[in-house]
Amino acid sequence: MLRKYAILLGAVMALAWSSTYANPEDDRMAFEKYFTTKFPEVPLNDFQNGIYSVDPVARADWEQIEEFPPYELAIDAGEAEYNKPFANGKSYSDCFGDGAVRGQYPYWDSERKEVITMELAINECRTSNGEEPLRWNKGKIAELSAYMSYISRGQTVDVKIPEDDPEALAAYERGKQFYYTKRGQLNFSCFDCHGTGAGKGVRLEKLSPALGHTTHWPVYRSKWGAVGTLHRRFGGCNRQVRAKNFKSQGQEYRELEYFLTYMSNGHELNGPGARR
Amino acid sequence: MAIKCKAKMKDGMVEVKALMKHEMETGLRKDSKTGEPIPAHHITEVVCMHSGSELFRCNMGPAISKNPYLSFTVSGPNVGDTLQLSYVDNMGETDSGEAVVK
Amino acid sequence: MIKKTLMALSLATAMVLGSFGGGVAFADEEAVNHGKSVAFNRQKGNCLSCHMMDDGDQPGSQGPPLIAMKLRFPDREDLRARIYNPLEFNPNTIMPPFGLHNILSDEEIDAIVEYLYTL
Amino acid sequence: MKRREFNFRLASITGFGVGIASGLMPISVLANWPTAAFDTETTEDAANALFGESGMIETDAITFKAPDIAENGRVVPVNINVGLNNIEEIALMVPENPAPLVSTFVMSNQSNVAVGTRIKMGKTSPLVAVVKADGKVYTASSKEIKVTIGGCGG
Repeated sequence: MLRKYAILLGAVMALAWSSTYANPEDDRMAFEKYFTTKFPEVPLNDFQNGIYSVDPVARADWEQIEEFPPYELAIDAGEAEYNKPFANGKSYSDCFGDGAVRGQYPYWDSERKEVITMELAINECRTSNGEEPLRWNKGKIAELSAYMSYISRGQTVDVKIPEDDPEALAAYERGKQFYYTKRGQLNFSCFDCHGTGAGKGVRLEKLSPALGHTTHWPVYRSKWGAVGTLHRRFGGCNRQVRAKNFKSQGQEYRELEYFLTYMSNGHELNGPGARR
Repeated sequence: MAIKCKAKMKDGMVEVKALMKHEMETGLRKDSKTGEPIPAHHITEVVCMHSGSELFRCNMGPAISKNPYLSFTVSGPNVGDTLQLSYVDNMGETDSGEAVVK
Repeated sequence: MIKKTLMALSLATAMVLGSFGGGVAFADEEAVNHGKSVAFNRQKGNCLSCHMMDDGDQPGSQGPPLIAMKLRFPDREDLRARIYNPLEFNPNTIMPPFGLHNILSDEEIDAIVEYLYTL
Repeated sequence: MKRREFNFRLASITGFGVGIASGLMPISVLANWPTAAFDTETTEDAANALFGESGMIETDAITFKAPDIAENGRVVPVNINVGLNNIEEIALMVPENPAPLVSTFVMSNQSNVAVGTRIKMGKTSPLVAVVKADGKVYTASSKEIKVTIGGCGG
């Protein structure tokens, strides 16, 4: 009961925040300004390197890893999978052309009235060609995503919220509300850790700033020993704050991805990434 | 799955970098469900061959990270030469890969 | 799974201790040691995650260092309330509401206060 | 320790079988893995098992590149530069690991080499390198690498 009260309180605060800003572009500029003010020494285009933009010690470690990053094995595996024909003779290229499409996702589908992520599109490509869908968080889907992100490097994040469809804005707003709502037994919002707490340590681990957070997915995490998707990470964060986890590629996380990726509009795609 | 390797001539030495897919299980962990110890499973030896003879070898213990990375510099090979890398693990599984010196 | 069991266990412990009310009296030193162990335990207070305190290894920097606590919080109940539900003092704080959300039991929070007063 | 020896013997046998069957594996892969050295609990014992007990010479010709703070103890990038002549073997050790010997790099009479890998570290520790070069055994250690304790209690 008390917990519900606290969650409600958080939701009210999130709403208070959202009413402060009138539209997504104002939100984005305020979001960007928050981080550029907090970390004035960090060049804007370095935020896409996540924690390494603000933690020189961790950056040295990461740069050594990047000399031959562990995700290269996943890119190769993803490429092989991408070029393997389906049973019906078609392949991923019938859905995605050359596959360099990361910059087109996530997008709002005005007919289906939902956010379409790249991983969702990968599985829909499979099922529409008579193949079994892949599991969402790791394995083949993360490898395909790693390959497609790799060949999409250099594209610019450009999430659109169609002005002629108020439901797109509503989806964005729900994602935003999710982002600022305190949740779980530990009562953290996404922004508590990756906004307010960004750059400061939990023990000696610095928390990454949220600006540029979506540019480098999927990520090979040393903790996972493999590449995993953005929604896998969302789930991990939610578990760490001892909150209810939502289904990967369910409405909640897709709308969260929609909001969070919009916040990084203008940043360069540089996935896949390597993280601790 | 092959060993992914790159070889580059730099200041008269050949710099070789390799990435291998392997669990590198230490033998010290327990299965979280059954509580049974997970047997050690790790690469023991990586060998780099050049023109039929051994150029470099790495003996690995279980403290090498999952999906091992290995880099080394050696003199001998020339630009255009092919280097062969192969590993064997403690279960007898092997893998190999090649790199042309650039 | 283990985590859930642990949580259930700690909740159960909290309930049992709670039901005995104030009947459990610790010697001061015992309470201080207990408080320290709860504060340092990663599954419990995990205070070192955010606060520099005492001889704790690798402290975080999210919150202020915990020093001179008696001087800063002369009112014991006030300090206790700030651990029980810090949102009461600052609705935007990132400090978890340890009592309100049953992260720690009443008895554990008392022990932490006891310990904090030695810092 | 027994189990590891058993595993290794098993590996030698099956490894041989696979190698012959597939015809892919160079014969030299089958040379002896230094089991005894990998089973020791101190850096000194590991060094003795590898290079004999003739004593070690401290040197500053061995340098390390490794993080001050390891982001994740599962994957700590380590590079060692050895500015000596006629290097035969470089051993990398983490004194605070349960079994300190991590790996050895074997070559024949190379000079001024660099080797690198990524290693597991159980806790904060320096690195130690022991190098056999020109018939002598040299050693050096790095500064301490802090292994972070996870922040989120979860």
